[in-house]
Amino acid sequence: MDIKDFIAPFAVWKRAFEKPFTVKKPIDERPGAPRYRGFHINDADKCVGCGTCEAICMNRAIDLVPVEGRDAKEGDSGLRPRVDYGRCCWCALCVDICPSGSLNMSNEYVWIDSDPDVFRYTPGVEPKPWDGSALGYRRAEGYRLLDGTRVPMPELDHHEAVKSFLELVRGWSREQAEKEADRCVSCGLCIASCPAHMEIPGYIKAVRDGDLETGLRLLYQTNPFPEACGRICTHRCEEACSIGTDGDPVAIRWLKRYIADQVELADYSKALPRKEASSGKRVAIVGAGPGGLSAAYYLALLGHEVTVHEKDEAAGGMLRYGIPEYRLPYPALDKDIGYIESLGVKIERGAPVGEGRSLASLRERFDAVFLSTGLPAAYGLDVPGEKHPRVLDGVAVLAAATRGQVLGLGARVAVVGGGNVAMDAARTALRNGASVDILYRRREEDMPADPDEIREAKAEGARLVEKAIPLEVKDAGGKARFVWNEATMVQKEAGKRPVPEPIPGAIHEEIYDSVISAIGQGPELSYIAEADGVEIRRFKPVVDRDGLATAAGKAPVFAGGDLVNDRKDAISAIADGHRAASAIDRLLSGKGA
Amino acid sequence: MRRQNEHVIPPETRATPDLSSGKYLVMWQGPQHPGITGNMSLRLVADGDTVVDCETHVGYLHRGFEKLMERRLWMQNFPLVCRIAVPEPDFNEYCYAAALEELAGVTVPEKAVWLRTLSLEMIRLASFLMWIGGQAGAFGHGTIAQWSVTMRDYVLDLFEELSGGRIYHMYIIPGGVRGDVPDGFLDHVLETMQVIKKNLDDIELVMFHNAVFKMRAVGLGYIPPDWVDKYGITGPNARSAGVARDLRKDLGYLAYPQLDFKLITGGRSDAFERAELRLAEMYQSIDLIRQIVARMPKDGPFRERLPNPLHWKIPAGETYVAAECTRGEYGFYVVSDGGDKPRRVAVRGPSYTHAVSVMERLVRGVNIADVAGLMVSLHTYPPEIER
Amino acid sequence: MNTASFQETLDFAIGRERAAVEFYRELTGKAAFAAQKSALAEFMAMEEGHVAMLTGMKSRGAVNLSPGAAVDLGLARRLAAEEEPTAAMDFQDILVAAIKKEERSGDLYRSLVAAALDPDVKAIFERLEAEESRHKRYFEELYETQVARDN
Amino acid sequence: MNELAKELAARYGARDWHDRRGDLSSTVVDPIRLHDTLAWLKDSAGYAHLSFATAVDNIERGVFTLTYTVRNHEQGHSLMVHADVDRANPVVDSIHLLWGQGWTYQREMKEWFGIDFPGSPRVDEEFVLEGWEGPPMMRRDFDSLAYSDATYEGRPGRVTHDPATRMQERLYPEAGK
Amino acid sequence: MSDKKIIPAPLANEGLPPDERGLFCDAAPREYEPARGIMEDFANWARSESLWILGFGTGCGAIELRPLMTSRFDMYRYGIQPRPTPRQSSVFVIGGYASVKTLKRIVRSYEQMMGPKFVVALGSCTINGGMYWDSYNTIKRIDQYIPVDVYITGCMPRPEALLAGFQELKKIIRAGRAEGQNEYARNFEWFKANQKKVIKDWNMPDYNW
Amino acid sequence: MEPTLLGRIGYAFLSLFVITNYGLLLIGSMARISAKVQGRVGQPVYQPYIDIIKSSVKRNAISHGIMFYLGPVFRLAGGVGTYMFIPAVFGSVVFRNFSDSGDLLLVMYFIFFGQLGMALGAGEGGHPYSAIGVSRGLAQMTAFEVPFALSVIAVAIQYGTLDINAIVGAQQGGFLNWTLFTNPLAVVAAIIAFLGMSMHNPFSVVIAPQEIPIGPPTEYQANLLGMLQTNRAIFNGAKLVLYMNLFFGGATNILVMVVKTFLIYFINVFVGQAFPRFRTDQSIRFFLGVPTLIGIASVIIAAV
Repeated sequence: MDIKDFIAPFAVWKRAFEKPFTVKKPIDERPGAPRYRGFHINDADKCVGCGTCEAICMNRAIDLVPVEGRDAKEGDSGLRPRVDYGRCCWCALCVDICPSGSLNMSNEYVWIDSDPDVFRYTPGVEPKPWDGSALGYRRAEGYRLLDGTRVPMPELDHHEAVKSFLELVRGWSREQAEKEADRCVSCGLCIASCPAHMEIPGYIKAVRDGDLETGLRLLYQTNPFPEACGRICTHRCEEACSIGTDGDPVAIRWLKRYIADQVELADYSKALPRKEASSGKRVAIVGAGPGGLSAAYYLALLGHEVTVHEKDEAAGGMLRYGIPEYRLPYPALDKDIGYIESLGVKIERGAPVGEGRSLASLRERFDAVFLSTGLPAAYGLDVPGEKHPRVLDGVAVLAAATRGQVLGLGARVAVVGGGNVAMDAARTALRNGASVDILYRRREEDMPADPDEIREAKAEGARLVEKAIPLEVKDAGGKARFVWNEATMVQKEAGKRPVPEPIPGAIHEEIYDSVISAIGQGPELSYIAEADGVEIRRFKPVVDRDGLATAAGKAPVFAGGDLVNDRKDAISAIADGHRAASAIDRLLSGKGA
Repeated sequence: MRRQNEHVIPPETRATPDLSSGKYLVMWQGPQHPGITGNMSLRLVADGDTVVDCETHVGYLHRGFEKLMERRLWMQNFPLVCRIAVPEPDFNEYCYAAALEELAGVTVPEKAVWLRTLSLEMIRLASFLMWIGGQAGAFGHGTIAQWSVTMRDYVLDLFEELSGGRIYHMYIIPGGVRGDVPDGFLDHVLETMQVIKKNLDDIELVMFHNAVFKMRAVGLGYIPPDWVDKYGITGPNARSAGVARDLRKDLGYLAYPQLDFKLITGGRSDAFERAELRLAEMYQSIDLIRQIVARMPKDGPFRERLPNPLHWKIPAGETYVAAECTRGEYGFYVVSDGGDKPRRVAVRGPSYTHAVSVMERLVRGVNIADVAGLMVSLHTYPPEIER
Repeated sequence: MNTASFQETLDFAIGRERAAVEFYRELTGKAAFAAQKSALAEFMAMEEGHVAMLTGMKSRGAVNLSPGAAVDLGLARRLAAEEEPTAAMDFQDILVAAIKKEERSGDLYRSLVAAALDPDVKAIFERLEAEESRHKRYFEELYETQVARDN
Repeated sequence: MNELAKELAARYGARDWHDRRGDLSSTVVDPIRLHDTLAWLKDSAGYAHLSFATAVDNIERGVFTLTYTVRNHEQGHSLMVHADVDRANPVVDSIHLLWGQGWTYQREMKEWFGIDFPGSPRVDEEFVLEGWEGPPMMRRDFDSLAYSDATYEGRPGRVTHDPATRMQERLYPEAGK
Repeated sequence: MSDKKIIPAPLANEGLPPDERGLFCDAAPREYEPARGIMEDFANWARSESLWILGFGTGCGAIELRPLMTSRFDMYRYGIQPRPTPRQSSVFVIGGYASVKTLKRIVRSYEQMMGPKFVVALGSCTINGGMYWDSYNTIKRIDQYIPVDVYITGCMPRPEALLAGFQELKKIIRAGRAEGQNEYARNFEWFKANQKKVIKDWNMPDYNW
Repeated sequence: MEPTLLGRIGYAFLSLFVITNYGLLLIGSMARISAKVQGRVGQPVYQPYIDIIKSSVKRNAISHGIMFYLGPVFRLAGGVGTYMFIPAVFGSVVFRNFSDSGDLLLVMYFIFFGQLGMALGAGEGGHPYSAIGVSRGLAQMTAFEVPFALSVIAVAIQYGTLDINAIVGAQQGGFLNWTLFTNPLAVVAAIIAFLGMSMHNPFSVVIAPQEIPIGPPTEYQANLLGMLQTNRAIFNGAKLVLYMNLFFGGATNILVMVVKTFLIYFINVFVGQAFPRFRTDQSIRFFLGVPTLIGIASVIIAAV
């Protein structure tokens, strides 16, 4: 210890002549940093109420609550997160994980009250002073807890693909499937959008856990066509997927396919529920498409004896005759149908209902009838010259392809229409070595076909001619001279889709070997006689919620599938089949309507 | 005033004072006591002014972290761990993240490594600044605390800018960090370091060249070198006893092997030297922060993509990850049974030994007035004892 | 406007609608199965409704039809229905026939508008033309949503 | 490090040597030889620093796995010594004479797991808890949430909704009938 | 207040060693009528401008009291200062979660404070359990055990928020609404029952003012 | 004109009122100066008033027996007593108090009296820290009394009287007549003792918050605490006036008194901000060391 030790301490007084450290008005002067994790803000319009924030919150600080003026709709549960500030720890994991990116934080941090019950609120719904704050915690660029990118699906190269009918999509390996399944947050928003309301989060979890038998069981709960749906489903679920709000939606369809592909048919019976004891009731089903066979599956499972009447020589309906092999290989379809048949479902092939096998006679012989005859008849172009021999109908072309007939489409083919049938026809034609023009009355974005299908058709070499209004088909030495009028899209009425308006004089024509018309299909209803008492309106049997068609007389008649519903896809037909099966079962077993 | 090097080493075995004799005064220091670091308490038995026996009582802050962690998903534990040591939360975040990354086989991007090093070094500095105020305050010198806590606050401002949080930064997330540095942040760091260094110079002058402080601290709480292994003493307490151990050197984690710094050791091993050593480490921290700022890669990813946190499963295994915090060896022992939640997470806080077994022994024979100063000179944080 | 010409004009219009009813009745005769009949019956009922509506207007002595013409979706003009529907007619055939019929009515009223000298009669014809365009629009929309879904 | 593994195996029957990391290994000994193993490691093998000691409840196997992590600072290597003790009768030799802080860990394990260390100072005293009446709370079969819900009153008025259920209620209530 | 059945409080100072009983009061707490009119306003003004915080850092929240009481935020200029003994303090800052062991000390310290006394609760943990909502050792709502005047949410609330909280407390005191002491006396048995339900080894005096 | 006894009592009350307020403001302003050193703004100068009002309007209070009550009363009596026998302003009628009725010894007795009374009361509080604080306080007081007494003796010898008025009178006529210059050693010893007496660092062992929070007044609250706080102002004022009178030439008007006492008090703060606190034994050893030697030297010088 020296003298310095007595003198040096007085250096403290230096500070007395400097500026104090004190912040003059701390409350006003010090807003939170631009990244400060303050109170929550939520863009309630962007939010889809998926509840992922609730799931990640380790404090259980978040509740999902219904809010005024926001009902559930497809892809939005209508619920919004409500934060309990008696729980929150401001870790912002909810912000990091929010699939839509709607949940964020402001940099406001002062909230004081003597009432402890007020510290709860629904950000973005209950107005707060910090709403719309520009500063505050946001996810850093390039930083996400969830993966917004889908695992790429291995596909055949388009140049290769177009050479054969080999399946285009190869399916995932276990690792890929598990990685994709990992992206799911199990919010369940998708379930409502699926016509069959499949237990999607459940089977995705099964993929994640590697428990495919559970997965298969969950699939078969509502859908006995996992192989087919895993390939060709219109996957409306993916449109509702919360991950898709800011990124690629989870590839639900491919995961379904993965489960079905991985389980051998021989192992199905181990995973799936057993048939119930025979009820002694007999059900007739007309049409062995997805709707009919689904009904058959569930009815058989419930112990009813089911006979399916199919006009074609093979079962599957549009799945077989309407969808080309490269999208849905026949072995996959046969696997689905095979399992249904293995339950004892009798499928009478080549047995159309109509002459000699009337609906009335079915109603005599069976306890209930389910009609699922779909839309087999193509509508014509309805332009002058539509009866030209080179004007073919898309459905027929696809069916012929399925039957392995020589199509003889020629080298230059026009496909008129923008639906999936048009795409399938175009790609079938491509695979037959033709060069293909797809003519569509509106724009590409208006096309009802799957975006994937359009993309692939184009990639395989089809030329898309938009805004082409067919005018006439003329003969050109055995070939068809197709005349169309170029159109411009006019927004004629607010709120409705624009109408193609022909541009005067902009007439084009082209000579094709074949013109495939694929503008739409209609039902074949001639087998329903007036005496059957089935009410039909605008070529659709009128059914109630269960699929029961109002019918007088003996056995009840149910109807479903494309024949009845407006969605006109396989999954809706399957849903109809399932629903009708349950209703039939209730009716037959007397469990009440 | 004790002369230097004339150390009294308290006996290993506890005397059993006859409390009914009326000769002793039993006294609780804490939990509500300004001379206690954090919320814990000492039961002192005093003979006159001299403490003859001491029992530590902890658990006032016990929240059952290790149990709670077993109930939460791997990622959900990330906000929880930082609460274990309030003044120095980042070490929890780092050890937990590093243990998970090791078990899951994740490699952290270079940029994240540097940002982690930066935040660990910054929190070391902040924690030391808080401690030095406490050390001066424990001997009654309030002015230093007024300055140093403000300096610490400047570091917290940096954290707020970097991570969005003042106390709980929750910045080091498994896989990397949660964000890159904001614009101008590194300049702010350097400016702040300049301010802190200037203030540290003042503190050194006032506190370490202070006759009264020396009288109080020199010779107080001598820790013999052989206690280091015997009691599991780590950090500045061990280094002051002349044992050259610093996990930053020994384990070479994060970017420390690429940084240029010397291990600081002492030998007199009393409260005064421990304080001096920590002061030197504060200067070292400032230097390290400057080095990190200079050498940190400018670009690059800052987080490795991990599986969906809602279903993240970590392969079965166990590991122990340690890091050198201001008090010594801070470690996380993590056991996974292959599930989406930890099987067991055990936290090793350096205060566990310092504040309980070492403290109990060191306090014996010390004047009551020195208990606070001695306790602070061990630099302990109760929450990491009881978790 | 004198009462007589009002009565006359409406009678003419009612006649047109009656003819339409007949048109559908005739088609129903050709129909082979229940679905066709129900569709035709629906359209026929619609026309009968028009007859009733016009008759009502006639007795009230006022035409309260909106003058706003419906948007022309442009389908009718290009749809080719050269042949009369047959027993095998499907929904498309029936709709096309309906659309064509409405189009013809519209055309007729349009020419009447052009020919009418009495401005009041002209106004009635204009309104009737608009009414027919709305009918046509109704069928066109049905066609778009139910038949040519993919076009 | 394999020499050490061999030596430990020969001396104390240590088994299941795993190199977890370059500087971290683990091994298993019988609980009865735990004290001797640690004493030897401390005194003869240079593993003088006890980083921590804790236990893991392996309820499926009916054991508590004790973990003592010791570090050899000279070689820069840490070793985790495990020992499985019977969950039904968890009694282990105390190491408080080996390391001065050992008794604290043992006191903690006694309170948190119910593992007894006869002879360890203050081992029967409460450590972090006060007036605890439940079972040792770090045991896997103790449910913290259930205890908390039963003991500490929360603030009422919280209710949450499951998005999928909610959507079913609002959009397709008929399903699942 | 909860409709929980109230267990009658045991005899005063039960649980204390006999020789220590004399150190504590035997009278039950009672309510104190505020003075009339301007006198009470003046008293409340003085109370609000001289807030002495009990220096008991019960939880993490104490960490943000340090900056507040040192030069950066300097709470002294608002008439707020820490006080090391409950006898002289008027404000109890509950620094977040309270473990059962701490709660016991909180209750005792609170009772030792002289009225009017005020309680400021920091952080989510005091409101509804915070992040320790499922812990076996922390209570969820502090208002079950002692009356609270002001809650400041946050984890941790920043010093500025604390300061704002104290300003709010001042307003409440000046408005004469900070009657926690009387509330405690009024619902004494309810509070005691709650406390004793949680604190299993009750070895402290019931009456301690 | 000599006022009547009643008048003198009235003046005494006025004087007491002034010194109380002055003492409070002094405490307030010193707190602000300390704050400045600590880099902050500090409490308002009038804060001590609010604190006292606050303490006095506490709704309930707790007692630990009659001596517990008497502690602050004794202490206040000590403070008032000390002040009453010192002339605050030399030659002033109002501020001369009863300085002609008592001498230095009486004043020193009163200084002790307050401490002892406090000791009795605090001991009654039952808190161990009170007891420790009291013992520390008494021990330290005994120690600093040595240099203080020595310097008082030196002054008494120097001026040949114990009458404070006379001592002040002797220092009039220019600052070179101040004891500070006539007997600097005595002043140094007394000032060091004064540091101890004022409980500022490094001699703040009695209330040492980090060690024995906060010593004797631990159990005091409400109006009793208010009384202690008031006394602190009076007692401080009294001591400062005493020092001013003994060593710094007294004051002939109130302004001089304010300036001088402020500066004397500032010495405390000046030292206090720079140093931590002694341990009690160190403090005692300190007082019995150099300051005592200085005191002895001053006595010798004065005697010789």
